[in-house]
Amino acid sequence: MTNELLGILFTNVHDDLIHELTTRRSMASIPFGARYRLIDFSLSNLVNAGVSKVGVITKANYQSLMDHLGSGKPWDLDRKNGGLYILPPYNTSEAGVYEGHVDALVGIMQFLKRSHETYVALCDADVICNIDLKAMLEAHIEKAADCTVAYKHGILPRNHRDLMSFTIGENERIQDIRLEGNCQCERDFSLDIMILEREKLIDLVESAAAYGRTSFARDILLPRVDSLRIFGWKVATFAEVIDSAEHYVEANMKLLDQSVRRELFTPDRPIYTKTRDNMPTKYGVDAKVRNALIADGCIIEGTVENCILFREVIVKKGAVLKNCIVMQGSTIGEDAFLHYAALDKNVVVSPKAKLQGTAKCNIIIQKDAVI
Amino acid sequence: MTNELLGILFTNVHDDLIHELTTRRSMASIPFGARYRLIDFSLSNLVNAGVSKVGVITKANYQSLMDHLGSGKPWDLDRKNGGLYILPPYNTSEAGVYEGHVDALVGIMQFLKRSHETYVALCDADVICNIDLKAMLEAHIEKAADCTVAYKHGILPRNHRDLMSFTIGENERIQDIRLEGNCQCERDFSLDIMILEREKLIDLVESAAAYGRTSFARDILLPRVDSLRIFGWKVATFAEVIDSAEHYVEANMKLLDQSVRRELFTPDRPIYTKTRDNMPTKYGVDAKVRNALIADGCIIEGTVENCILFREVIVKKGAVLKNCIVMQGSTIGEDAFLHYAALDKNVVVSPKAKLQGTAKCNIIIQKDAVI
Amino acid sequence: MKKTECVAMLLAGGQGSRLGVLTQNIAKPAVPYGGKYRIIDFPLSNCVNSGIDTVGILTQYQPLALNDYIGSGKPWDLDRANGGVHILPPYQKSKGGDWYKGTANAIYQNIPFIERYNPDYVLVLSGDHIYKMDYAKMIDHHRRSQSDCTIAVFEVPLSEASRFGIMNTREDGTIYEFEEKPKKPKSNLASMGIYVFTWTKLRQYLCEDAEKSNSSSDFGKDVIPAMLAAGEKMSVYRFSDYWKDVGTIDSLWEANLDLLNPNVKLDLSDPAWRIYSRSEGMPPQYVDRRAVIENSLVTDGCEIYGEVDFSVLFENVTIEPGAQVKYSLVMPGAKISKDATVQYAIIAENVVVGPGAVVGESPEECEDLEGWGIAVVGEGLTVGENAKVSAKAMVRESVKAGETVA
Amino acid sequence: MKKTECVAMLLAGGQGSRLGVLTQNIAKPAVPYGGKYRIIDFPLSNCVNSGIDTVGILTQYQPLALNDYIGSGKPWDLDRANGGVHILPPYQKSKGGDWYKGTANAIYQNIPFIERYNPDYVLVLSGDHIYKMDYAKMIDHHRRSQSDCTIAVFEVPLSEASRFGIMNTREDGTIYEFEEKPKKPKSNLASMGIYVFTWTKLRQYLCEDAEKSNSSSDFGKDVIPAMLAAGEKMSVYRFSDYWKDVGTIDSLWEANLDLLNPNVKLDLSDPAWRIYSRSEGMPPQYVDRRAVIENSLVTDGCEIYGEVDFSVLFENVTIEPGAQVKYSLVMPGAKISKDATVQYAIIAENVVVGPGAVVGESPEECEDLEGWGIAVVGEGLTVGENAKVSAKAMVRESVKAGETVA
Repeated sequence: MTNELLGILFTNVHDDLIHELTTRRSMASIPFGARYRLIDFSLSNLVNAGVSKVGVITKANYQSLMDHLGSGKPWDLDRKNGGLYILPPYNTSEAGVYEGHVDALVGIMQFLKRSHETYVALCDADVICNIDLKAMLEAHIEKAADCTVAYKHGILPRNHRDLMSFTIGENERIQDIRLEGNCQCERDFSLDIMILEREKLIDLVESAAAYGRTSFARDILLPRVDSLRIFGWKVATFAEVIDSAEHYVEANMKLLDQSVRRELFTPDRPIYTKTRDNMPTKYGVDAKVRNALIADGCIIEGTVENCILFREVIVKKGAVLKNCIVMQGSTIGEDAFLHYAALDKNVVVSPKAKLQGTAKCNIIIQKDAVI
Repeated sequence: MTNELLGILFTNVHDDLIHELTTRRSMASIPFGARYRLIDFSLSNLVNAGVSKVGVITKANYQSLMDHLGSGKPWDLDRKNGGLYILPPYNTSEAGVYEGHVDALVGIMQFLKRSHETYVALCDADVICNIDLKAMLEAHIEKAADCTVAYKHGILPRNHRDLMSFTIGENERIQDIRLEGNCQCERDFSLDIMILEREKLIDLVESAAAYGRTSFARDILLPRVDSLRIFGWKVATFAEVIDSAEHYVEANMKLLDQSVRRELFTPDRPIYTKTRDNMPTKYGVDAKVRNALIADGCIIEGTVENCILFREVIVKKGAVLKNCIVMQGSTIGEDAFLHYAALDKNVVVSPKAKLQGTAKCNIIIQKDAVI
Repeated sequence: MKKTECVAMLLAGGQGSRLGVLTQNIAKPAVPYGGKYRIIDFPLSNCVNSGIDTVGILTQYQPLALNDYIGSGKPWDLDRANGGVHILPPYQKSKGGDWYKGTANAIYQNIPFIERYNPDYVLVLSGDHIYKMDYAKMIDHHRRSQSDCTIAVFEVPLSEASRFGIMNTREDGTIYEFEEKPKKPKSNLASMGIYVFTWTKLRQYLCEDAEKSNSSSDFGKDVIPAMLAAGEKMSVYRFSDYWKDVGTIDSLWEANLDLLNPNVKLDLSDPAWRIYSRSEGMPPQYVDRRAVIENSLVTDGCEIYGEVDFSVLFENVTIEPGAQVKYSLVMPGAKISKDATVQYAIIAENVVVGPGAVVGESPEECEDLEGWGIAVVGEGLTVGENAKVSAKAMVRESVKAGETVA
Repeated sequence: MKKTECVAMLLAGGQGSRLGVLTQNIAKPAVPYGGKYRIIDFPLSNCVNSGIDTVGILTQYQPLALNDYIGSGKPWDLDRANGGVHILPPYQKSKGGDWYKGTANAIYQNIPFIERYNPDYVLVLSGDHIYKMDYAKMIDHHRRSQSDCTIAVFEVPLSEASRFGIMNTREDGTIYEFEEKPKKPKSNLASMGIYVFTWTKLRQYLCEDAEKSNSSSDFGKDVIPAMLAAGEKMSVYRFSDYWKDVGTIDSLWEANLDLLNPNVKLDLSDPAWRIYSRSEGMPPQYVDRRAVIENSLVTDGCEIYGEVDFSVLFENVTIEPGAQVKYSLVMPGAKISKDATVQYAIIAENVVVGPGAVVGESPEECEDLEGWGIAVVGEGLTVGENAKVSAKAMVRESVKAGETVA
């Protein structure tokens, strides 16, 4: 199994939907869940299924992503054969920056053609879930599917122009595909994780490209819903497709729920991320922490409630944090008060400063800001 | 010493001078010397001096370079801390592709500022030599230099607009810098390998950038030849700055000279490259090989004279190769005859085909061509 | 082969029998410390941070956990193409093989390993101490003083000096006498068991020692005295930061709780001197609404629903609602069930303390203060519901529900 | 810990004493082969190519060279975060330690290592053979036939069968009898020493074997017969590609020259089944104007000024002008000086054959054909100017100029 599946990650998906956090990074490298970046979830899904070769398609703004991935060690992808391949936009001196997924795949056609794996898993890096891709591949093979798409039942994410929703028939065969944009209705919708045979994928992409098509969903799958054997793979555990800054905050907060954590962090399929060798988090004599998800390397001497604290966050004496997300390296000064705020990396909050947002509208503070 | 020196490599230097080989790669990834790429020499120089953190500045066409570098294992740069940093052009969504070395350094200013090393070695990847950078750093420190530049005595390379030639004074202090373009005269000229203090470099680059300057040589060093303590570091061993396709062929052929090989391949400072796990080269019953440098993985059944054969080259029975450079994976059919030809990767020469160039003008055959 | 200036040899062979049940299945250097570390992380991280990238680890006793923990050396950035970390167990030669007789013999048997790197100096370390030290400075001191051997020393209170190996020095820092646990110590400079040797000298003395059939082949007992007797230049290198032997239950417990003491100079959060460790892709720690945590260290994978005070919790520890943990170490994977109490105790890896059970006693409530001490529950054991483990107990077998173990 | 389907255990403990001087300082699996390989590269590469990424290497004898060669496992892509390659020497437990008694005992002592990965199957390999084999297919065969143990077998000529361990099978491929070197063999299926075991079964028999004080704890002698006697399901897996034991000087020489024989099915250039090895940043090979090379393998770092015919030259070999090398193996770093002749010989690592010296004899020119054989010069030795080494000589000490060694 190990060498049958090639992973392809799209990392600049919907960067615009969450522009507050993507000025200096791509969607894939947005911090999430106290110690992760979004890409960690799709990358770990691939690695946990035994995938040892992953192409990471980058478009713009990928310095932070490359810093995060490094040589691939945390995911055991620092391989001599296979491992991580960063696939930047400028493939040849003539090529430009690509538009849709089809363009992106055309840009890496050489990589696809030179690979030896029988199957390819295509994953968007804005999806947070922990799924058994090995079982999904087994189902794909068993059903002799042309394409198997992971889906979930729920309210359609907003703003995703090309997100597919499905009518699922017997034996999980997909009978109908719709692209419903902003309908906000309950549907079986795609998690943009799909498996195809590599050669099939190459065929489909090349013929679409020949006609100038750019969308994988609209131009490749939708018109072929009858002629191709497209199957669904239902994900009943926690799965979120980030569609906005508010939703990003919401999705983070869901991790405070034990049952969500059990689904996302399973011991047999760990989520890997870059290690930072922080010391354990230190709780001071006056620390008051309730309902919080906290990474290593923090020093907490104040009050923290309903919060997500990333690594190396310092909460000084008397500071109060409620319903906040605080990213790596931020410091909250003494007696500061933060309510419904999301702080990007390395923010410094001065003593006694006060930030108050609402549940519907979190205040988002940009990286390196001093408040 | 190990952690005192940061390496910075410029990989898209003078790509245009050797356009026959840079359509699909950058200068740094041009094959050289039977089993290397140009970048291997500067990278090995850094690694052999104990450097464990190297920033590789890329501009365009760097897919082939990234494939070559991979996770950095062959150079022992697959580090958890430090190691290889590929620094692509799009640092933020606003920044564009850079022009000269100063621009390039401005583009990686964050990387420079966040590093902890006291010194920086700047190296252009179109220079082939094996020098003791550790000794050069020690001299730099001992002389309290602001900048130490490796130089060689010889005919100035052509076409290098910004290449510095020097008047060297007592104790190797540089007294005068000239930019002589195409003079073709004998000079002490820069090998574009230099050492500065990291903080000094940051200062110099930031002030040059503020005035819109782009050339490190013309705009930073030349005007400061008196105010800065600039020292030379003489390289008396083999050192070539590639300036044209003809010179590239010439430089390759120089390796057939034992004394050149002794200077370039010293056991205490090995040149590392990507391993390919080829079997040893097989010489057939009818092989006739004279004066040739040959990589592993070849199968030779014909005649090879005064040639450089890269890995996995097949020379069939009756084929005759004289004064040729044949890159990885090319096959020379039976009874073919090649004289003064340079074949890029994966060229197929049909049986009985004939290619004849001259010593002054080698025929250059592009990658993947079938002849 | 390229030259390596200094090779470090880490003596990790000892059983550490004074740690009792904690070292029944693992070598002492593999004992957990500080929430996410193992003792060996300290010398290893010190090596990496000092620029020493060639380390031999001499093992003999129960090396499996250590082998597995070190692996290819990635977590310490010691998975190098040249050098890197190597586990060196005893081996058989064509004329038969021997177990390592003493610390010096372990190095002696690995002379071929050292010679591969052609070093100027060999740094000999032990895997028994918690400290941060820049070995590069010590090597520099050795080089500049042109010593044959430099020994790191730590000033101990003179009253305690008779428990240590004591160096008696001249004014210039050279050693004229070494006394192992002297009854009447003449100085308070205790050997830290950290030696820098000029390799050619060490090699000579190791070979001479190997010829002596009556030698115990120990650095402190044999090699150092022999070098002194022969008049080699031996110097001390003074060290005055935090340094603690964690060879006993009490010292292990103390050294952990030292991390909670703001007056103790051991900062593990310094980005310029990180202590590396292997960690395994665990989720962040979760602190429940009902939890109370004060003055404690908690790390990845922990889920805290109960109360934690003045304690160090290691990876993947669960503290259930109503459970209380005070003045204790709870090692990786352990679970303290609801309403249980753990106090003045060390709970080893993967232990389950059942509901309502009580492990350890506070000195105040202990009737027999003479008999008071830290309670220890060994790896993988279960303490049954409402069972009781007394102060100073060393639990080697699971405790049934309701039982009391003294 | 994640589950691993199959863990490979590679028995690399043997001295390989029939290789004489070649294994004086290194274990047999570390013996050079094929220009740039060591014997152990074959089972290791087979593992990686078969998708097995967890390998334990059981060492006992002279493991230093092997340790150093394997290192972190990078060259084989076995420097993994989970699994990867681990060297497993004997170790001491809290109740004392033992050297490995036999092959089965070596596995028995490492049960805790295997259990960490919770495997379904354990693949037992030896480090003595040159072959390319997809173990995944064998494991698949084991799984589908629901065997407890599957043994790879190779058809040998019936006339030679009495030199091997022979499997007598039923029609369905199950084994009913195992005979070690039978005088009257009933079948020609020879065991290749490659076993797949269902781990729970193997574990049971290893533990039972460990209880028997009179057992030699060997797979072939004890464990396999015990399993057969108990009626466990044992099957053969037939293999018919190239497979060669390189346990003697003659077979090592032959197996190397097999690479030059177009009729031998051992292709080391197949990109889909690469044989990995450690190589050290050497320059390309150089062939001088005066050189003549025919029908030979030559690799990185070699400089050839003389004549080479039907030979395998390893890394960094120098053949000076006028020197002749025929029907020989010249191992890494050796130098054949000007006008010397090396024929029908194995020149070990870093040997210097002096000017005009002659090593080995061709069978045609040998007076005593009975006494003819491959000449061997041991590692690091010098054969002096104009010295002579006769056919079949095994040179263990440097030969002085002008001397003749028989």
